[in-house]
Formats: sequence, structure tokens, C-alpha cells
Amino acid sequence: MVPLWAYLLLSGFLFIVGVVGVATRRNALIIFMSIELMLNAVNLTFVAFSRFLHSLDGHVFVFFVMTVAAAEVVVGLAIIIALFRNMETVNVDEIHLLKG
Amino acid sequence: MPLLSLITFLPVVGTLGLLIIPRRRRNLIFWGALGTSVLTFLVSLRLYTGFELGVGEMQFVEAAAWIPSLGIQYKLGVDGISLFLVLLTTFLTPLTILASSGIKHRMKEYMVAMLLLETGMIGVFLALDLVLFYVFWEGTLIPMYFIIGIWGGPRRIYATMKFVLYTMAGSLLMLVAIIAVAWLHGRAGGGPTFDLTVLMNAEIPPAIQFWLFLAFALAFAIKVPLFPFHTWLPDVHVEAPTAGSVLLAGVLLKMGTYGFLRFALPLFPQATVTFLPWISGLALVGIIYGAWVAMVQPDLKSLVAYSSVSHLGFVVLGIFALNGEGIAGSVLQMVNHGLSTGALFLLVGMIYERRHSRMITDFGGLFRVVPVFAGMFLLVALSSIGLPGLNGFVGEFLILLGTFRVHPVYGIVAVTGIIWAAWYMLAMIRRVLFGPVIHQENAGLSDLNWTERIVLIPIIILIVWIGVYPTPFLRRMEASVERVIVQVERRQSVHSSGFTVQGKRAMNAETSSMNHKPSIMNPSPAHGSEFVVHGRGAIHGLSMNPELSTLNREARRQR
Amino acid sequence: MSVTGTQLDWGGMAPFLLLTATALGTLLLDLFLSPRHRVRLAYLGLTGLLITMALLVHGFGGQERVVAEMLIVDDFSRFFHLVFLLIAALTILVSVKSVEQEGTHQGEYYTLVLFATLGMMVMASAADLIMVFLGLEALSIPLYILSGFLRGDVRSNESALKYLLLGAFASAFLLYGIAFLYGAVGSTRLKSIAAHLGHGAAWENPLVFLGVGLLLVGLAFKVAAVPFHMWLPDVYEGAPTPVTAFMIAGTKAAAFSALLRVFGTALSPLPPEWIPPLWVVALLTMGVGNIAALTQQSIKRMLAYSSIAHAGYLLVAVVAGTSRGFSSILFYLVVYAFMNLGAFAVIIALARQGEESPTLSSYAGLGFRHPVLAFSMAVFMFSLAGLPPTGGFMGKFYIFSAAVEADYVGLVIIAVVCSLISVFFYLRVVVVMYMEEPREGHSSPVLSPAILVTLFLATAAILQLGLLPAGVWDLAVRSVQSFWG
Amino acid sequence: MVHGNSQNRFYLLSVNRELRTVNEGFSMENLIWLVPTFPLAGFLVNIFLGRRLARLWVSWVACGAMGISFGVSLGLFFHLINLAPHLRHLEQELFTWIRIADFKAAAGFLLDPLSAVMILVVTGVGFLIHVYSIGYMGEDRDFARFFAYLNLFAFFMLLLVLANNYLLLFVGWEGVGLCSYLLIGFWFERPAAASAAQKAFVVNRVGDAGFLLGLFLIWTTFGTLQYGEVFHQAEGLHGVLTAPAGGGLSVVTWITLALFIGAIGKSAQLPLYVWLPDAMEGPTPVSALIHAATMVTAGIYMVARSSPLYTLAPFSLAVVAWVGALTAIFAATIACVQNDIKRVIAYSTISQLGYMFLGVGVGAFASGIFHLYTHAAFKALLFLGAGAVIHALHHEQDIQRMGGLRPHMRVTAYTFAVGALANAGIFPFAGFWSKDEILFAAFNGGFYVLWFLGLAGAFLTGFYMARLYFLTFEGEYRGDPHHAHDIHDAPPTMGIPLIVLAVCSVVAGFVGIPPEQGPFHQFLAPVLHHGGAAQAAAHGLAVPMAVLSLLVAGAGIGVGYLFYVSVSWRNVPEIWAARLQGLYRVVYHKYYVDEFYQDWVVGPLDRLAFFLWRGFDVAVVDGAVNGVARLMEMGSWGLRRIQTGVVFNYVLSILVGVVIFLGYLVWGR
Repeated sequence: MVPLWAYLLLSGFLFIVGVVGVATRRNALIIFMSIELMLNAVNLTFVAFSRFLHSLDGHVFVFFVMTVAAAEVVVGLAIIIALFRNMETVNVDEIHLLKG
Repeated sequence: MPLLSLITFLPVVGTLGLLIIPRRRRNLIFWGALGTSVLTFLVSLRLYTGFELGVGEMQFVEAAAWIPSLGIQYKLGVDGISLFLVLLTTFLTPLTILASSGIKHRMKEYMVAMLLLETGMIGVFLALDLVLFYVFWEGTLIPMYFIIGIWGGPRRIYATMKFVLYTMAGSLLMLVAIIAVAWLHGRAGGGPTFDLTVLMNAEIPPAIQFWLFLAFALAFAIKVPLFPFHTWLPDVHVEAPTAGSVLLAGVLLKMGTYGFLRFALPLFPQATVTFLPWISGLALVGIIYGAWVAMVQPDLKSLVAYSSVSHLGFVVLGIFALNGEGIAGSVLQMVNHGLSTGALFLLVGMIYERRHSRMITDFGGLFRVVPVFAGMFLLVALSSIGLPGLNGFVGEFLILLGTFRVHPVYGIVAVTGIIWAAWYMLAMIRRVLFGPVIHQENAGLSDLNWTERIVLIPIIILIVWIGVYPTPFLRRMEASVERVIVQVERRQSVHSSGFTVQGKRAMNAETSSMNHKPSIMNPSPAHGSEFVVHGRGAIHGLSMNPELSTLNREARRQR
Repeated sequence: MSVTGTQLDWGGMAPFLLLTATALGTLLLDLFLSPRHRVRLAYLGLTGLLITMALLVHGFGGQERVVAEMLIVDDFSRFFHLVFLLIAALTILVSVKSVEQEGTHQGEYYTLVLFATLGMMVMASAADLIMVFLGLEALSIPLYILSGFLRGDVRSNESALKYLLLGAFASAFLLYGIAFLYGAVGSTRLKSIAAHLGHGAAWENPLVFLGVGLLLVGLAFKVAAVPFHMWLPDVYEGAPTPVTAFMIAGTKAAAFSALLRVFGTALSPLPPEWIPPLWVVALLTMGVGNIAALTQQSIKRMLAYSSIAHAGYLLVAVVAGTSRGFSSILFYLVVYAFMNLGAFAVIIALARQGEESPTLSSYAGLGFRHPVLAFSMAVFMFSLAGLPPTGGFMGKFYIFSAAVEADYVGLVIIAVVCSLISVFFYLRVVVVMYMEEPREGHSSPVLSPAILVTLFLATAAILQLGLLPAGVWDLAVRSVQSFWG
Repeated sequence: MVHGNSQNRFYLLSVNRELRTVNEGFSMENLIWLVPTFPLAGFLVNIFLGRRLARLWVSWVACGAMGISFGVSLGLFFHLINLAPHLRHLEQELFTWIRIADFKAAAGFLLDPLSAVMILVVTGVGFLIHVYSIGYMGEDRDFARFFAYLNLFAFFMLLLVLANNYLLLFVGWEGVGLCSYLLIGFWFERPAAASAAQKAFVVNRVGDAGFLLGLFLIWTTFGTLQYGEVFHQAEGLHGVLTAPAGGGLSVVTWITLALFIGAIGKSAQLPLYVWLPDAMEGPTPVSALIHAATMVTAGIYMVARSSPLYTLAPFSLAVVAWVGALTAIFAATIACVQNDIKRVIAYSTISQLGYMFLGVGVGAFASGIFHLYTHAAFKALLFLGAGAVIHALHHEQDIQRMGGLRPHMRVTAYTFAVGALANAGIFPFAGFWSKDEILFAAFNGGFYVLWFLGLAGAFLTGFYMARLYFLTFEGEYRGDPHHAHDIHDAPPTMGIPLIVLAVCSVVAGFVGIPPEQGPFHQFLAPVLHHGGAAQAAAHGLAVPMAVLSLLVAGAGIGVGYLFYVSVSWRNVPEIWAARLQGLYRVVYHKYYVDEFYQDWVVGPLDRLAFFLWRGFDVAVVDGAVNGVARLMEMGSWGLRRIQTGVVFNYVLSILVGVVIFLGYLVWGR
């Protein structure tokens, strides 16, 4: 039976990958996907704990997280498209009108 | 409507009235503002007449709950010390408003700011609750900020910002100390309270007292201004309009010295004694430094500003002499300084309106051209340098006497102050009033008109009255001054052992040995040559003739 | 936890339901109204808010009502709900004119504002960490859209993008924290966490302090405490001004309500070694917020930085951790809301069509062109600076006395120094308005009645809170009592 | 020394109190306050209404006030005479001036022989000078203002002299300082007069600072400032007071020295005499009244009044004597080379004041006051004479451009001669009696060096007086030719006072015969506490000593005659001046004392003040304050640079925050 720490290790790893993705990538969409990756890492953790704690709460929370993530994606893409239409770029480094 | 609240908030009522009047009705606004301030003065005279002599405690006390959960009250009260400062405020404000009839630009806002300032000032001197005191203390900042900022000279923005930031820097630390004091009392049982009369008896360990006193002293030192913190005063005075300068010098500076006397001394007696040499030292430096720098000032207003640094150095010295003469002298000198420096600024303002310049070099030989102005200017200058027969002398003499009695060395250095004072003031008089009329513009100057004379005559009457017959003033403040000393001394002896005088202060130690002043009727045999100085409390241990003071105090108490 | 058929406590849920109904109502009504009548949407929104407020005020003092162990409706949450509704109402009042000028999507605007307010209410009465997360997202997502509302303006898009990316990133951390806590405690209910962490040993478990750590990071991002504050200035400057007004007051209040809920119930006996990092964060937040605001030319950006600074002052009270500290936060948030909304009302009144964020110099000589606007702006600036006769002073006074009572005198002295710095840039606004000559070419803005009402309400509230704070203060103390420990 | 009647030498205040209750009714006490009140009234009338009144009225009001005051003084004097010696002590309490905590100061007047003499001198000489001023100031624009100031001066001087406590004395003390400031700077258009006035007041203030310290010491030691109580206690505390206290000197020595500093300032002794020569910028009557007869003598009066304290402090007396003697000789040397008629007389005054202090210093208080009394007469005469000359020669003051005036100005010349002889101390004139007594007292007291200095001074006095007289009145006229024909003698209003003063200069001395026991000394004896070296008077020596001093003074005049009148020695002064080139130039420039003060006191102070202002105030303190503000601004720009606007940096800062926060949690604890 796969021990708990293995799951945690995997989700931790996934989380780190997501964070690195957000930190290094330039394209807004890629950053957005990395964030989704981080959220899924959290889902994995929830499920792992729910499995070991023999309680169903974890699973319920996963559903909440997924619905929220979905809503976020919808809004996020809309914003990115609006931005793209105005600035023809999605490269985060070029978007720095607001500074100082 | 209880008397003190009436006096405090009458100007605010006046302000509300002014707000209704439309902006173009200029003289209605002017007379409205003047009427309110004169009415406030008349009501405050009731305080003077109704004041009970020989009573040290607070009179006309009014208290109402404000924020009960934190022990904050709306509490007002007046005693011998604050009585004259309130009267000085209500006396100077109408005169200042009358003197600023020349203000054309935004006259309505000007009058509103002046009346709000008056409320703030009166409130500071009447508040007995630390938070209420703080609210009024900062309350005076905003009107002054506008008066300097809008109607000031060319560099007014720098000046007003400097003024606000300087005062705020000190007073914010004081706020922390106020809260700390309240909580110290709260922790010692009985919940937090900001009531001064209660906090006065709270036992605060000397170690903490040190820091709390430091915070209070910093705020008051900036306001006084004490020596290193004075650089804001000349800048603000040079830029402020006449009325601003008069009220700033006349009243706002006294909030600092009053603060020392009302809050720093009674609340933290041990710390007062430990800080005594430092603050007296700074005051001394302030006296000499202020006078010397005043000598070389090109601008009339900055000269008078530096002279204020010197005069208030005397006042602080008197307060920290911690004996009857010193403190009474300093309270009287606060009033005197308010009158003489206020009058000086009014006069400078009047000549500025005619000549649009404050540079001393632009004047010369005015005595022939404007004799009435010159006469008043000379008289007020003489009162400011402490000529006997005028008000400055009585205050200065008592301060020097009180200081000499406890610290002869300080006394000797301070006495030289009267030389420097004479030097810079008479040098200014010579360059402005005497000598031939160099600049032709001066030749055509018009002498003081009647409104200007009406503004100055009451001040001059008071200057001569206090100089010739100061008893009504001294009698009213004596009991309260006594109470402050007893307050500082009693809580002092509870903590540290009698503070005996070391031998090193040669003059003072020896002289205090033999002056077991035999009263006239029963000359007692003289001591042997060795001397033992017996100091009962730190305060009186230093004094030259312990028997005398205690002897007289008991005698006076039985009376 | 057995899922029984818990019947819904309709009484408790009433405010939430009423607000949702109003939001949906505005959305639907928008379809039927012709463009000219769109303003009626605002009135609908306002009436909905007012009714909910009335309901809450009526319910005050009532006993605690728990809704399916997820939402608690006690005095604490009622107090916050009132604050949120007040903020929403003022925001709608303030944004009537500018939304009309935009023309399009008026319905959506009001709906989003109301939904965001709903999200705040959920956060305030969350009894479960997941509810905190849900409330947070319910608040943030509408705000992402609102900050990008001016589709044509590049700055608005940029602000929305930044807010979205960083918001989502931070809420991921929050969730991860919740997951770990769930793993350690077995439940995300605040009560059970509190029970679990009651005895000190629990804190040693790595899962716990990782979880709590990440949870605090998520909340710190929302509160814009310093290392996590960088998003705030850009987002607030870019977003349309009424939205910034809503965000500056609303998100801060909501974030602190969640923070207090979590600190108050779950982590109430915070072990001593957790204090220093909070201490440092509070210090940094105050310092950076004030110092960065010193040389700002744009008023919106300056107020953004000042909101960071005020978050710092509130963190000082959080560090104090006493019940008086928490009630001082409640009081401060009320004053804070009025100050900022008032200031933004003036900015909106003076803003001209299509102009970027207004710079300070455009306010020169305002004092004598529009005495009413200038006077109220001056009152807000004095209050933000913390000068006595205003509510801002009383707010700071309460926070400082709570911190001093909890022996954090060092932090208070730093707070005092920071507020001294803040005096400079707040008063500089007043200097510009009153002490500089007006420049020509400034159109005299027409004061819409809505703006006037907001200004009057805000000024009156600040002066009342400054002079007679006892009423609101006692209310705040009672609210904290209701949920404290 | 005089065998004073010691048993009632000293007044017991208590005795006097019982007496006063006895003759309650109309007693002369409550007339005392009239003496100063009339001049005050005169001042008020003239200062406020002066401009509107005709000149005649102004002069009547002023002179009338002085006249009445003189009359009342005379009345009081005669009332005092017929009281028994030990009862001559009238005291009048007006009101309590300052009363706070342990300090009490009343405003009260005291009339006893000493103050009687003084008020007679002040009002008498004052009245004559007032009359003289009518003529002298005849055509001046500010006629009324001048008389107002003169009356104010008289009021303060009488206040000083009649005060019954040290504080009121100090009020009068500074009051006369103010009036001297106003009167020196009367012609304020002239910059020289304005700066001379300021110099006078500031230098006086230096002395007053010392005087104040003396006051404080008295109060802290005795607990009161009333003369009666202080002197009575001094009697009781004899042993302790003289015990060595601070700095090895006894308390009473410190007190007396401090008071003496005040006297140095007011009576223009070394080193604070510099203001008196410059004070000659004022009108001549002012010089006569203030800088010769009355104000400058205040110092001697104060020392005499405090004689009970001074006798307890021999060291102080020695200091007084030495300062007096040195000043006498020092000023006399300068007087010999001055060419301005008023400055010669001014230095002569300083010299004579030195003699008075010498007299007082050697314990002969009565002789000091006696010389003060006679000096007032003849010095005022000299000044008024000089005034008449200046008036006649249209403000010409350089004696080298005068000469041969005797035929044209007989009255002035002869009266001037009388004054000169009196000043030189020639036999029948007043100066001889008073100056000789001082020299004799010095010799007798064993102060041989001081005696010799005094004698040398007498010689120089004889010389410069003769030089002054001969250069001014004898020989041929060297002045401006077109003035030559209309030199006229002084008009009656100026002439009569000259004559009266001349008579006084002769008669005044007879009151003091025989030396030390004359009626004048008897009259003063009860008040002045005889102390110090009162060993048996060697009577035998009295006469030869007097003859010696007479011969010395005569020799001085003779040398003067030879130098400036006789043909044979005509060029001798030039030769000697050439030969002693260095010395002459130094003495001519008044030993460069003024320059010294300017270079070593005034100049550095100005530079220091300017440095303090620019250096410390502006650079250091404001520099620091603005520096902090600049620092804040730089910090602000720094923070704003970090805010790059790129999302990457923001994510980075979040990560850094998380890493540090968790790092601390894991390891930091």
C-alpha cells in the first residue's frame, strides 16, 4: 500500500514545478496553466489525506477547488484575450505600463 | 453651560456663525470674528475675578465621560498657572484680529482659522485629561498650518511643513508615553485612566519614569523651543503673517513650558531630578546662544524669534529651579514674553505693511519720521530686555533668584543673559530708530493710525502694570506653584533618600551652611566653621537656606 | 462528520440570500431596461443593500446562529457584514456617474459589485477554512473582472491580468496550507483546529506549522503585507477609480475579517515564537507603505501605498493579539472605509473623461475653486494622517493603546514614526489644494448628488468618529467579545 | 583716625520702630515720597503734553518740579538736623512690590543723613542744571523731550538714593542707566551719539549683572533685601560671615565684591570706564548732571550705604581702594593729553571718582562722601563752563582752536578758574579739603603706595586743569576767524548757575573743617559704620600733610603755566612730546583700551555669533533635519525602482517571502 509521504512528496513536487513554471515562464497562458498545476497538486494532497484519514471531507474539498479553478480559468482567459486584443502581446515582461 | 466649556467653545460657535455669512460681506465677517473673541475675553475675565486665592487645587472643574471604556474623560479645570495663560490667549486674540484688518486675501477662512486656533489654545491650557490635552495640542496645529501656509511669505510651504513635522515628531512620541502612563496605572489595578489628578499620585518606578519623561520632554522641548530643537522658529516666524507670529510667539510657545510644568514635573518627579542638570544646561545654552545669534540677524522677525529662544530659555531655567521663586517667575515670564514679544511682532507687522520689508538695513532714523511708533517700539524693546519698572524685570529677577538659590553656577551664567539681551536689542533699536534717515522711502512713512494704537495701548498698559504692581498676578499663582513643588518634592522623598549636596559646588555648599537665618527677634549663636548641609528632599537639599523655606512654609500654611 | 440532512437555518442565511437576490435582480432587470434607465439598476442595488443592512441591524445582539457548521452569523460577522454593505453602497453611489459615462455593461458592473460583497460576507462568517477559501475566491473573481472592466483601456487590462495571476498564485498557497492543516487535524473546521492546536505539542508537527505558515502567506497576500504587497499599487492604479475605491476598502476589511476569524478561533494561543515574524512583517508593511508613498505624484498610487501602510498599523494590532486589539481593528476598518471612499469620491468627482490617474499638480488651488470638495478632501487627508479631531486619530489611538497594553511599545514607536512620515505626503495634498495658485484650464466638475451624499456621509462619519467614538467602539468591543476564545 | 562715638554708632531697627509709633500724627516721614514724585510728575507732563506746551511752560514745569523737590529736601534736611543724632532715621513703607514664596520686596523710602546729603546734592545741582539748560537748549527742536528725560533721570536718581532696600536701589540704578542712554543718544540723528548711548547702556548692564549677583547672594544669605534687616543680621552673624567660603573668600567678601562690580560699571572705574568719555556725545548739561554730579556717584553712595558689609570684608575694601587709586592716576594721565574740552573734564571726573573710591576703600567713608559732595559742585561748574564756551564758539570743542576768551567771557572765565582751582585742590577751595582728607586717611591708614599714587594724581590734576584753563582762556584766539568778533559771554540763565556753583565750590569745603570731625562728618557719622584701620590719629601729621598736597598741586599748576603761557618754555611741550614719542602716542590714544575691547571682545563675539548662526544653526541642525528628509526621499525612490511593473518580480518577492517565512519557522525557532 503506497505510504502517505509518497503522495505528499509527489504533490509537493508537482507544486514546486507549478511554482517554477509561474516564476520562469513569460507567456501569460503558460503561467496560468502552471497555476492550475499547483491547484491540482493541492487536490492530490487533499485526496491523499482524505484517504488516510478515512474521511470524505477531502474529496468534497477537491470538488470545491476544481469548480473555483474552472471559474478562474474562464475569467483569466477572457482577461488575457482582452489584453491581447489591445497590446498584441501576451508576454508578461512587456506588460509594465503600471510601475514606480 | 459651565464656564470653562463656554470659554473654550465660544470661538467655535463664532466660527459656525462666520461660515453662514457670505464671503463678500467682508466687514460683517471682520466684526463677527472680533466680537466673538472680545466676548470670549470678557467671559474669561469672570475666571480672573472669580478665582479663589490661596487655593492650589483646580478650580471651576468640569468633567464628563468621553470614552469610558478607556478611562478617557472630557475634564477641564484651571489653577493659578493656567489662569494667566488662558487670559493671555483671550487677551491677545482680539488684538491680533484687530491688527489683521489688512488681510484681504481669503479673509473669511482667515478669521475661521484664527477662532479655531483660539479654541485649540484655550483647550490646551484647561484640559486635565491627557488625551483631551493631546487632542487640543494637535488641534492647534491645523489652524496654524493653514494660517502660515496660505497667508505666509514666499517660503511659506517649507515653513509650515517644517512647523507641523517638527511639532508632530515630538508630540507623537508623547502620545506613546501618555498611553504608557495610563496603562502603567491600569496594570497597577483600577483600569486605565488618563485623568491627570489621578495619574499624579500613581507610583511609577524611576527606570520607566526616565523614558516617559524623555518622551514628554522631547515634545515640550521642541515646542518651547529648547536649544537644539529651535531651528524651526526663525523660519516659521519669518514666513508667518503678523497675526500668526503674534499668536505663535505669544501663546503657542508657552504650551511647551506649560507642558513641563503641568505634566512632566508632577507625573515624573524622579526623572525630573535626574534630567534637571541636562535641561537646565540646555536652557542656559539657549539663553546665551539665542541672544548671540540674534545679534547678527539681518531680518527683524528672525531677530525677535531668536530672542524668544533666549527668553524661553530663562523660563525653562526657572521651572527647573524647582522652588517657589523660580517657578512663579517662569509663569509670570511666560505672560510677560507673550505681551512683549507679541507687541514686538505687531509693531514689526505694522512697519512691514508700510515699508514691505523686514530687513534692518532698510530702516534707520525712524524716530524722527514716526515718533509714536518709535516710542512704543522702544518701550516694548525695553520691557523685553527686562528693564526694572516694566514687566520683563519682575519675571526675570525671580527666575534668576530662584536659579541662583539652587544652582549658583547656573545663576551666574544666566545673569550674563541680561547683558546679551541689552546688546542685541539696543543694537537693533539703534539701527532701526536712531541715526539719520538713509533711505528716502523711510522719510514718507505714516505714523500709527488709531486702530493700530488701540491694538498696542492695552498691551503697554499691562506691561507697565505688571512691572509696577505684579502682586495681583503673583498672589493668584502662588498657591498653585506651591502645590507643584510639594507634588514634586513629596513624591520625590518617598522614593530616593534625601539628596545631600556634595562639597564640590563650593559657593552654594558653604553659603547654605551658615544661613540658618535667625529671624529678627531671636538671633541664634553662629555655627562653628565646619558646615553640614542637610538636604531634606532633593529640591530643598540644594536650596541655600533650608530652614528659611520650611520655616516660612509651615508659617504660611498655618495662616 | 456525518452528513445528516441538516435543515438550513433560514434566519441565519437571510442576509446572504437577500444579497444574492438583489445581485440576480440587477442582472435580470438590466435586460429589460433601455440604456437611459440603466441608473435604476443602481437604485435597485442600493435598496437591496439597505434592506439587508436593516435586517442585520435588527438581528444585532441576537444569539449566534451556525449554518451547517460552515457559516457563523454572530455579532462579529454582523459587524463586518454591515461594514461590507456600507462599502458596497458607497461604491455604488460613487460609481453611478462614471458607469453611466462608460455606457456599456452597467448591469454587469453592479452585479459584480454585489457578488463581490457576498464573497466578503462569506469570508467574514466562515467557520471552516474551506469557506474562507470560497469566500476569498467569491470576492476575488468578480474583482478580477471589475479591475479589467474598461476593456478599451490598456492599463485596466494590465491591472486585471496582474491581479488575476498573482491572486490565483497566492490562493494556491492558501489552499496548500489548508490541505496540510486538514492532513494534520483531520478537519478544516476552525473549532476543531482550535481544539487540536489547543495543547502546545501539536505545533511541533511539521504539517501544522507548514500548513499554518502557508495559510498565513495566503492571507498576507490578500492583506498586502510587505513581501506580498507588490501587486497592490499597480492593480489599484490601473483599475477604474470606483473599482479601486471598492477594492481599497472592501478587500482590506474582508481580508482582516478572515485573518481575525482564523487567528481568533483557530490559532488563538499563538505560540510565542510565531510573534517575531509577524512583528517584522508589520514593521516592514508600515515602513514600505509610508516611505514609498512619499514621492508619489499620482494620487491613486499614493493612496494605494497608503493602504499598505494602514494594513501595517492593523497588523500591529493583530500582533498585540488581545481582544482590545481586535476591537481596535474593527473600529479602524470602519474609519478606514469612510476615509478612503471619501477621498476616492473627490478623485472621481474631479476626474475628467479619458484622463489617466490624476496627478497632484492637477489639484492646485482647488481650495478656493471648490471649497466643499477641498474641505472634505482636507478632512480625509487629516484623518488618514491621524490628526486628532478626526476619526483616523481615534483609530490609531485605539490600536496604539492595545499594542502598548500588550507590551509592544517598540512596535508602537515605529508605528508612530511611520505615521509621522505619512503626515508629510498627506499634508502635501492639502498644501497643493490650499497653498498653491490654481492653474487655468481646469473644467469645473459638476457635483452629482450621489457624490455629494457620499462626501457628506463620509465627512460627517469621520468627524463623529473623531469626536464621539464611544458608540462605535463599544459596538466593536461587543462584537469581538461574541466570538473571542 | 577719628575717635567715632562708638556706642550709638550703629542703628537698631527695633529702637526706631517704637519711636515711630509715638509721634504718629503729621510726621515728616510721609513727605519723603514727595521728593521723587515731583520730577516724575514733571516727566509725565512734559513727555505727553510737552509738544503742545510753549517752551516757557515746559521749562517752568521741569525746573519747578526740581525746585519743589529741592525745597522738600531742604525741609527734610532741617527736620533731620534737629532730631537727636541716633534718631535721624525716617522710614516710609509705600506698598509691597513683589511677594512670592519666600521672597518679599517692599517699595519703601529711607531718609537718614547719608541719603539726606545725596538728595540735597541731586536736587540742588539738578535744579541749577535745569535752569542752565533753558539757555543751553534754547533753540533745540526737542526742547520738551529733553526736559522730560532730565526729570525722569532726577526721579530715578532720587529713587536710587531714597530706597530702603537693595531691590528698589537696583530699580533706580537701572533707571538712571536708561536715562543716561536716552540723554546720551538725545541727538539720535548723529550715529556717534546713538552708538555711544548703546555702549553706555551695555557697559552699565555688565556692571548691573554683577550687582544682581550681589543681590542674590545677600538674599540667599540673609533672607531679605531690606537695609535695616541685612545690616542688623550682619552684626549678629559676624563670626560665620567672615568664615572662608567659596574660593577662599568669605561670603561677605563675595557679596561686597559683586556689589562693587556694579559700582565699577556705574561709576566708570577701571576696566568699565570706557563708556563715560563717549558719553560726551550728549548735550553738555547732561554731562554736567549725569556724568559728573549725580549718576556716576551712585557707586560710591552704594558702597557707603553698604559700609557695615564692607567693614566686615577688608579684602574688598583693599580692592576698592586699589581700583580707585589706579583709576585716578590712569585717568589723570589721559586727561593731560586730550584736546576735546569735554573729554578732558570727563577723564578728570573718572580720576576724581577714583579718589572717592580710594577714600572709601581706606575706610574713610565720610571723607569719600564729602569729596563726592564737593566734587558735584565744582565738576558741574566746569562742565557748565565748558558748555558756555562751546555755546559761544558754535559747537567748537577742540581746545587747540580756542584761546584768549577771558576778555570776551569774563564770567565764564572766572567761574571756570574757580572750578579748576577747586578741582586741583588748591587751599581755600572745596577740592582741597575733601581731597586732602582722603590722602591723609590713606597715609594714616598705612596705605603709603596708594597715598603716593594719590599725590601723583593730584600733581597731574593740577597740571591738566591749568593746561585746560590756559589753552582755553589765556593766550591769543586760535579758532575760526569769522567767529572771533561775536564771542559773547553766557546769557543770564546760564551765567547765574555758574556763579552760584562757583560760590558753592568755595563755600562747600568749609563744612568739612576740621578734617574728619567737621560738622559734615558728625552729621554722617551715625550712618557710616567706621571700621578698618581706626588706630589713633596722629594729629601732629595732619597739617604738614595738607601743606605737602597743596605744594604738589601748586607745582602742577606751575608746570602748566610754564608749558602753555610763559614765552620762554613755549616749545617745551612739543619737544617733550617729540622725545617721548612712543609714550605720548599711547597715552593720546587712551592706551588703546577702546581698540582692545573692539578687537578682543566685540569683534570676536560678532564673528562667533555669525559662525554659530550660519555654522551650527543652518548647517548642522537644519542640515541634519533636511538630511533626514532627503534620506527618506532617496529611500522612497529606491522602493519605487523595485516596483518594476513586471509580474515576474512580484512572483519572485512572494516566493522570497514564503521561503524566508517558512525557513524561519523550520530552523529559526
